[in-house]
Amino acid sequence: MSTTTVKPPSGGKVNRLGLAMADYKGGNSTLCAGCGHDAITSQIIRAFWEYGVEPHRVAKLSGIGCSSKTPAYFLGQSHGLNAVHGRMPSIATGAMLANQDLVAIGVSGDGDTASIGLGQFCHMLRRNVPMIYVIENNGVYGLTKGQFSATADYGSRSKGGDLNELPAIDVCALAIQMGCNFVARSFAGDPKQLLALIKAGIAHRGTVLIDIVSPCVTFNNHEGSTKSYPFAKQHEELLHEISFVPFFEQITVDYEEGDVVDVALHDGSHIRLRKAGKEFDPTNKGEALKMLMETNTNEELLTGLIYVNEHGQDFMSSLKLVDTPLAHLGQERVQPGAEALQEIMNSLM
Amino acid sequence: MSTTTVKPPSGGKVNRLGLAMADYKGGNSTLCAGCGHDAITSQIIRAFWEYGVEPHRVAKLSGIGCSSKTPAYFLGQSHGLNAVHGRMPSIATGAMLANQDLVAIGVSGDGDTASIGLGQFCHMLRRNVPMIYVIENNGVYGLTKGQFSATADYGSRSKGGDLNELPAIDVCALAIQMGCNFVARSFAGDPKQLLALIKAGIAHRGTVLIDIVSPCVTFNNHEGSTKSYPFAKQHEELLHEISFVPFFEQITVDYEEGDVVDVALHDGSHIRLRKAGKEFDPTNKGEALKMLMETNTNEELLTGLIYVNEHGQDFMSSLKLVDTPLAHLGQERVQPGAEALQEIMNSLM
Amino acid sequence: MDAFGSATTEKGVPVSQPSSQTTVLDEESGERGVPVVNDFSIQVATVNGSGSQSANSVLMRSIFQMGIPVSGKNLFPSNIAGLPTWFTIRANKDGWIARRKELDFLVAMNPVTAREDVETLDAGSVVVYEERLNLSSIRDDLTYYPVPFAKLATEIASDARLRKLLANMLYVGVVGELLSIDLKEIEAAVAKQFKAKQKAIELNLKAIAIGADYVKENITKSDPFRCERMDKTAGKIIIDGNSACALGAMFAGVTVATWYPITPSSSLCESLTGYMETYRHDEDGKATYAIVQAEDELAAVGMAIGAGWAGARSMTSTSGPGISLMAEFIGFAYYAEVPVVIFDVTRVGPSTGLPTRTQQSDIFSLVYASHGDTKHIVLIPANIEECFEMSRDAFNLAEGFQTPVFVMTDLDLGMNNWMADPFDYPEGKLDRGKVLSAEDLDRIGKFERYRDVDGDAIPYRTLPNTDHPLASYFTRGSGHDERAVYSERADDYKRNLDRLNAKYETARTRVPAPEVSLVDGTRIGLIAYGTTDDAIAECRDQLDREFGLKTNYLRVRALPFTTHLSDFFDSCDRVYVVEQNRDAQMAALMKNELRPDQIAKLRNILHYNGIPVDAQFVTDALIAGEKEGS
Amino acid sequence: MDAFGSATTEKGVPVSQPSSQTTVLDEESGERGVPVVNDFSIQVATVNGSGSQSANSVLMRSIFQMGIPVSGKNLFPSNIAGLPTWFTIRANKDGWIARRKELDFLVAMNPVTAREDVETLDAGSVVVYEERLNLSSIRDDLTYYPVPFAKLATEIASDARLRKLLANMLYVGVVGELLSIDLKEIEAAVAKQFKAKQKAIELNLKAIAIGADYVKENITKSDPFRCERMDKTAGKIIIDGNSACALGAMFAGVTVATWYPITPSSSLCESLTGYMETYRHDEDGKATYAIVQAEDELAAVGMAIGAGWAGARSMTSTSGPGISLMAEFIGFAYYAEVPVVIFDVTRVGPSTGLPTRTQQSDIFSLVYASHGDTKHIVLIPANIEECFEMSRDAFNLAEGFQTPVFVMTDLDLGMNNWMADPFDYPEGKLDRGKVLSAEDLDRIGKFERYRDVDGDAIPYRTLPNTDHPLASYFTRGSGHDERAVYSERADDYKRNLDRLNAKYETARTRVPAPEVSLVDGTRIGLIAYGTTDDAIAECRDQLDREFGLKTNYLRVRALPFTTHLSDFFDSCDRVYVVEQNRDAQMAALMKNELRPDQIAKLRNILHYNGIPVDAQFVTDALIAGEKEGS
Ligand SMILES: Cc1ncc(C[n+]2csc(CCOP(=O)(O)OP(=O)(O)O)c2C)c(N)n1
Ligand SMILES: Cc1ncc(C[n+]2csc(CCOP(=O)(O)OP(=O)(O)O)c2C)c(N)n1
Ligand code: SF4
Ligand code: SF4
Ligand SMILES: [Mg+2]
Ligand SMILES: [Mg+2]
Repeated sequence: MSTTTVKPPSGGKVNRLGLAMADYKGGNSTLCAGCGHDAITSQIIRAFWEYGVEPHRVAKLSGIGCSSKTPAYFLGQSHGLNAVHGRMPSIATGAMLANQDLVAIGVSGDGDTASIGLGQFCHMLRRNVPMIYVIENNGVYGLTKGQFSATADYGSRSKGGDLNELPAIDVCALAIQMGCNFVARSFAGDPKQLLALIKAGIAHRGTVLIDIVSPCVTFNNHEGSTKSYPFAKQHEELLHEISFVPFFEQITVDYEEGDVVDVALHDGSHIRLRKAGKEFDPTNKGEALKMLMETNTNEELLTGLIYVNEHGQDFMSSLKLVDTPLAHLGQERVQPGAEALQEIMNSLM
Repeated sequence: MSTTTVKPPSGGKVNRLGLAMADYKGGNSTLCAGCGHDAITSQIIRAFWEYGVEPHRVAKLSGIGCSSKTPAYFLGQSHGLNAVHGRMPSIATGAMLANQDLVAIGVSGDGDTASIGLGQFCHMLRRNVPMIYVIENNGVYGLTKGQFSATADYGSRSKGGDLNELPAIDVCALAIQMGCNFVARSFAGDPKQLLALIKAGIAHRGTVLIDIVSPCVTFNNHEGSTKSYPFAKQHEELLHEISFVPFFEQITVDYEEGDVVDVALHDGSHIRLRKAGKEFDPTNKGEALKMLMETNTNEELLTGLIYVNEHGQDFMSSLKLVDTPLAHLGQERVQPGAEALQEIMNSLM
Repeated sequence: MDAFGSATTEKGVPVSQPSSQTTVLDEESGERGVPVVNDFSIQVATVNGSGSQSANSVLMRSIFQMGIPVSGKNLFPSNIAGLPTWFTIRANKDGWIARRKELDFLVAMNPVTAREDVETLDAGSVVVYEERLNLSSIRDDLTYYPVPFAKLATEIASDARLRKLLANMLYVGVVGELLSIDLKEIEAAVAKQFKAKQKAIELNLKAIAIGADYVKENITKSDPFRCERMDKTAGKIIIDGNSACALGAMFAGVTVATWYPITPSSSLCESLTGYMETYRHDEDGKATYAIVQAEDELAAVGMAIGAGWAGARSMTSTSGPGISLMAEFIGFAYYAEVPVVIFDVTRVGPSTGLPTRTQQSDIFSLVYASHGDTKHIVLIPANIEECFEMSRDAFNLAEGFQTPVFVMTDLDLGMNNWMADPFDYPEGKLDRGKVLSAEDLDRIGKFERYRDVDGDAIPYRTLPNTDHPLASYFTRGSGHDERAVYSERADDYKRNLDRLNAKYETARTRVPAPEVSLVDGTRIGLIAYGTTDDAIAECRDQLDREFGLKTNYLRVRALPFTTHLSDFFDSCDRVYVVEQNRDAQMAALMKNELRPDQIAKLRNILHYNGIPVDAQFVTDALIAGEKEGS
Repeated sequence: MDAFGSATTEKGVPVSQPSSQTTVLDEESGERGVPVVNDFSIQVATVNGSGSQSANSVLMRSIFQMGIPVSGKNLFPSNIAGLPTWFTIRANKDGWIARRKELDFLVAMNPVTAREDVETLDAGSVVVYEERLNLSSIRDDLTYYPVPFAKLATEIASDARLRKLLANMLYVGVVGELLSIDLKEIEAAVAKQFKAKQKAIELNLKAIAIGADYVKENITKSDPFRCERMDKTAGKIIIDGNSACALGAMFAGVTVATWYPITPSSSLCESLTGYMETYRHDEDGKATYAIVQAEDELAAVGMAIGAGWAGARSMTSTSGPGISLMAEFIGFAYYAEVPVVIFDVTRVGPSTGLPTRTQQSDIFSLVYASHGDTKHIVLIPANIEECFEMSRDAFNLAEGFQTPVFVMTDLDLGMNNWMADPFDYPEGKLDRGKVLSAEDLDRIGKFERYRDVDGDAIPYRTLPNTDHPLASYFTRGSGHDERAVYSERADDYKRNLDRLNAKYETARTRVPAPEVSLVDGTRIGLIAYGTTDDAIAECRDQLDREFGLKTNYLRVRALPFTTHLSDFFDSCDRVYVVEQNRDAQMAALMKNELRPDQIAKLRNILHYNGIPVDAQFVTDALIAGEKEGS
């Protein structure tokens, strides 16, 4: 892959590709001022810039919702597709089949993923389709004016005061069940953690699930909401402090053994988890599920890298495709020769 | 509810309603000889007969598949609905909304439930719709001639010899995640256990999930299959021995403390779990999930009552409906009076 | 911008349409001095999420309360806050409430669109705007009233958020004063808007007063537009179509409603919920209904069908994308013969399209919903009263015919506020259809689910939990015989499919008949349906007054067509079918049933840019058609 | 059984159809003695899952190898084992291979259906049956050949399972001997059937020999039916339509296929998988394609669309229910302009309907798929050769027009085995459509995704991962302008929707033209499409020979219609449109485009009971029509 031809603005700070952060920006957001989604957009921009992903290699995908609009607000030099409601996973799967060189990032909402999209979401996880799947989780359908979604917590109240009597779907626990090998939860109000997680996600091969509590300031930021800024701030429970060391930087050993777990990622990058309170091993599935169950019952908002496994096989490799992306194969490679047809015809005579 | 008017065949063995087992039979099966599904059908017939459910109160529901055909083969005196593929849960939900006096039993397949129907399945569980949901799990799409379904185990082989490289969806673990309060797994070749579980399911209020390995003798009973009779027989791991004591029978205390767990069910019936090998408490979610995860990795087929909780609120009660089924409300109760309309009109002037 | 785009447009409505930008009406109002009373269109340009909606409602309602026929249309974006929104109020003494393309009175509050908003006005229009926007320089054929809204707002409240909200009330005061709207009516409207919230009422009235005072002290009115009290709205109500449908459903005794949010239909089940909570609980507080927000449209319609099968009066509501997703299940309900009512509040397609714009382009999707040979009943309200009545009809037809019945409205009717006559209380029994009870079965001693016993092709059904040995049967979407037994026999299959066809023929005689107006001495006909009706009414008047052209009119109110359609074509030489879609979908259905000589008379007039069709558009198109046509 | 059902039927085909049970052909064959050579229909009645399929294939193939035109149709149930199945083989020296209603030669192996199977035969037919069934008592106008199949089976093998399988080969031997089919050809057919499996071959031949010997020793032939070698099948192949479509796709360079199993389309992607594994792997074993079994149809079409968007030649295959589920996504691909090929192997609807019977009733669902104003391209193969060719056309059109393209076949064509000419190797370049590379962008220096640059309404696109600053754009199903920027402007919206319409008009000139045969001196026309073609060919011959009636014929091969359709109507006075659906769906599309005077000529002939239409049915209907019509 050659690097993109855009020149760095003389003088400005640039990444390893010589690109300025501006090269990773998109159109202006049309979301409500203060919407958590915009905060996430900023960290996506920063993460791809700092990591130095070639913009043209990125495919931005989404479903329908306020959250699903955000791909138009970052990486303006990347192709994007805003699919129908809840079906982005199948689009992403198809896009990767056509071109496995793509770096796919999908942005979805809790309604788009956990309500209408639950089936496709689970099957994408099960296949372990290589992509970063971000859920901007506000517990409501923002774009349709604030109805409860399937991640709204039991007992939480809508802006109108209605009580939600259904249990929330924990998309992280679900993802682990479905075999996802990179499961994280974060909060739009925690940019530092978010940034590290997204960069780590870029370095992972396979589906990367990042569930981000992203308050809807217009419809779900009130008293009684469990997805509001105040509630999240009060109830956030850091699993650990996260830092990311990209493959192109030196790892410095500046910590005492024990209180830091260092996870080597697929592309040689590392993610460092510095103990914060709880004892926790993010490479242990059972422990991860148990931890989620506990924190859910205690109304804690557990954030951090909940489960990671760098040894899983992703969907593309299981297909054993030629190295050239299928989309770029010439006629001579995709249309068998006349002798092949002859052979088949003979077998049918 | 008056009991059904069918007379017991003079002399024949009858249940507490005076009905013979024949009154719980359906049409002749058109499935392959030896199909696991037929074995399950027999136990459903026996369970409803022994428990003494009034046939006319039962609603039989299914999706599409060989398994989904079976409701035509039991309870011929009950209404049945064979829906479209994968959407039985929504039909069941609607039917219960219309008439909460119904005893709903749904029969589905692994494809119908875990492939196309996964979304509806999860949302039904999340709502805890009162019904018995039976999955006749053979790991393949029988009716379309044996393709892998989403419950086919990683590494298992199709009749044609193809390797399945995707992880299986564990519908029991999933059900627990989704908040289901009665989760069991059984095997078509274990009629005794099956019978006890179905009867216990009738006694439970809320969604009852029974995942039953039900070999497809035509397309998935070969070497390399993990859903075949031989494989299941070899790998079955009984969680416990199960017996069911209906509310209308005396409980006899004929066991030493400790080695038996006795669970009181919603309608006063009891289910008794006699320890068999493993130490296990079916009322502990975390333990249940851990147990499933372990046995899956050890290729064990864990059968028995995996998780039960009799204190959960079911969907219908959360709706706080009038006692008369909505379907039977007369016009006077569903059409507000003239003064109501007047009041509304005034408010709009 | 290309050739098209750069041409003068009105909110992006291309002029590549039967034009003649100025109409006779405009010329009248164009003359300065001569007062133009109770006949003008106001447009308020703001950004959404700024709370301007209540201000606009107050403005519309106060004019309404002066007895002047009025309509309001909200042109809003598919996002939650910060994008351009236009609210148009049309006041018309003759009762024409269709959208009018030409505006007379612009309130320019949105800097982003102000320039285009002004550029697209007709000469002689009035512009009220935020002083600092300096719009007066744009052109010199308009009347400008600059107002320092921002500055005035500071006088109202200190709290910024509150100020932002109240700022909108300023223009209510300004416009009210300029159009001499009775202050008492404005006060009454405010009181209505904010119900018992005394504090809010006071603050808003304060804002209004400040706006009015500013005009009194600083503006000398130089435009002709004025309101004068009249008596054309006495006793009328104001309500949106979705609420009217909800009321129709409640008074039709709906017991199960399952839905998934989607614009523009969400407010239908939301207002239904509101009404049911008030009027459908027993003394002990228990509900005589269940409303469930499903996880998606497949589940919503599945639940509604399951409920209909088990005997509930069930419904769901959605819009285009939902209809597409429901297709498979709708075919099931058609073939298995399960009643269910489906509201489709249409928006602009294809795909996500323009979710907050209006169109009538789901007709094929509804009438032919699902694979295989399927034909469905569709009811098409054109106004508030029909939203209420046809919702009830829909349930009676669905249970009467044991089949899905659609009620098709659109965003314009569903989400906008309309004047209407108060609803008559629905008398008469609900038609619960051919349902056999245990007693019936005892009497008859025989039950075959799919047998045509009465010769109307409508079979009898029983409900689950009917305590009778004959009651049970098995419902399926696969082939079955009269006894509902699974069958792959060609004769069983064909006989059943032919009966379903016969059932549809029976429906022709029971669906709401079209509204037909035949005028002596003319052979020109207009056909329309749904919200297009308002434009047609005014258009017919225009044709009469401006061109001395009388027209017949048939308004389709349901599918399948009744015999009236054919008769209407016979009574005309040329028939213009006016639709708000690109592909002339309704006309295509007509062609499939009419005689060739009738088809020869058919002409299409199509308006499908997402903006409600206006009378002038139809008039121009018809005149153009007559020029060649005849 | 009710009034209808009790009437004499043939596999439940109601006689309530243009009947005349015995046709001229039958009378011929009726006369004993006079040999009837290479012109008869055999029906083998068994239960499915009994392994009779290979026996039937052997029988069909051995007749084929004798140079006699032959066709085989499998009438099987929607279950896996134990239900009635009928396999009909028609041998016809003149090459008529459509289904023939009348049977000459019944092999009654299924006790359950034996009686009705015999009752519905025409006089003079032959019945081979299991001795113990005692069928000869049913009627005395047939020729009976009892055979102790069960007893004979015991001679073949001891193992019960094996015996059950081989038992079927017994009747191959019996029928072969009775019809004097060359044993060498039977042996060759067996060899072909069981490939290299020597043991299987021996066992089967043994069974066949036993059957043949039994006839030699115990039966004196008293029926006229006989096979004689001829040369009409030399060089031909036998293949099913789904495999032919799969081959078409493979040689069209498909790179991504995503599907969900459903009868009757499953075998399309399954045989595609088989072929691709053999012919589409590089030396190092790596695949130049991806075939994914999705979790359902929404995912299958979503993956195919995602792949099409990213530049793959992508496809999915399904049947009616899947089409209904795909509707929303299809509208997305239409509006966002993403190429994708969708095979619809149609079955009997509505809903689950009769999954293993054939019909042509998805036309509305395909051409109008999805809500809003949508129109789609549909290719309609009528035979094996076209399955191969049109699959390739479909990919070229999909990428050429950047839109979904359907290939509509049906169960009859897709799942049955057909004679065909070997396929010509497809020469020429694949049309990958207007895709701009980085180099192109450098050259042009400008890219607007949805601008009509060439005047054919087809815009240019770029693929993700195109390393050029101009390459990127945002694809969406919501409103957008030429630059693919989100827009709610009415003018942007209308301009775009009009362009999509223009694109469809362009498609008229590029889709496969209909096959037209005009005969001098006749003004009677027939129109059909898809598998109905075989019946029409024979019907036209019947009309000519039996009634001296010459007919013109147009076979629709694609939607949208080309100009040929209008011309054809002009060259006829009456046009009979023959369809295998209830609602005359194709005729409805024609009425929407034809002139009234042309529509006046249109008549419908509809056959929709799930059994392939036969020539006699069309002939009778047309003659009846002519009686009144003219
Ligand atoms: C098939 C379909 N159904 C419904 C809708 C309406 N709709 C648009 S966005 C949305 C929910 C969005 O919620 P979420 O995914 O949580 O995104 P958010 O707006 O909260 O960020 C819905 C129901 C639609 N566009 N398509
Ligand atoms: C919408 C739709 N897609 C596909 C099918 C075809 N189909 C019928 S049954 C079936 C799968 C059945 O598998 P499962 O649920 O496991 O039942 P089993 O036959 O194995 O008991 C499929 C894909 C269908 N009927 N409808
Ligand atoms: S409505 Fe909520 S989710 Fe949508 S943009 Fe506004 S704040 Fe964000
Ligand atoms: S195919 Fe398999 S699942 Fe279906 S009936 Fe036969 S054995 Fe049972
Ligand atoms: Mg949300
Ligand atoms: Mg299965």
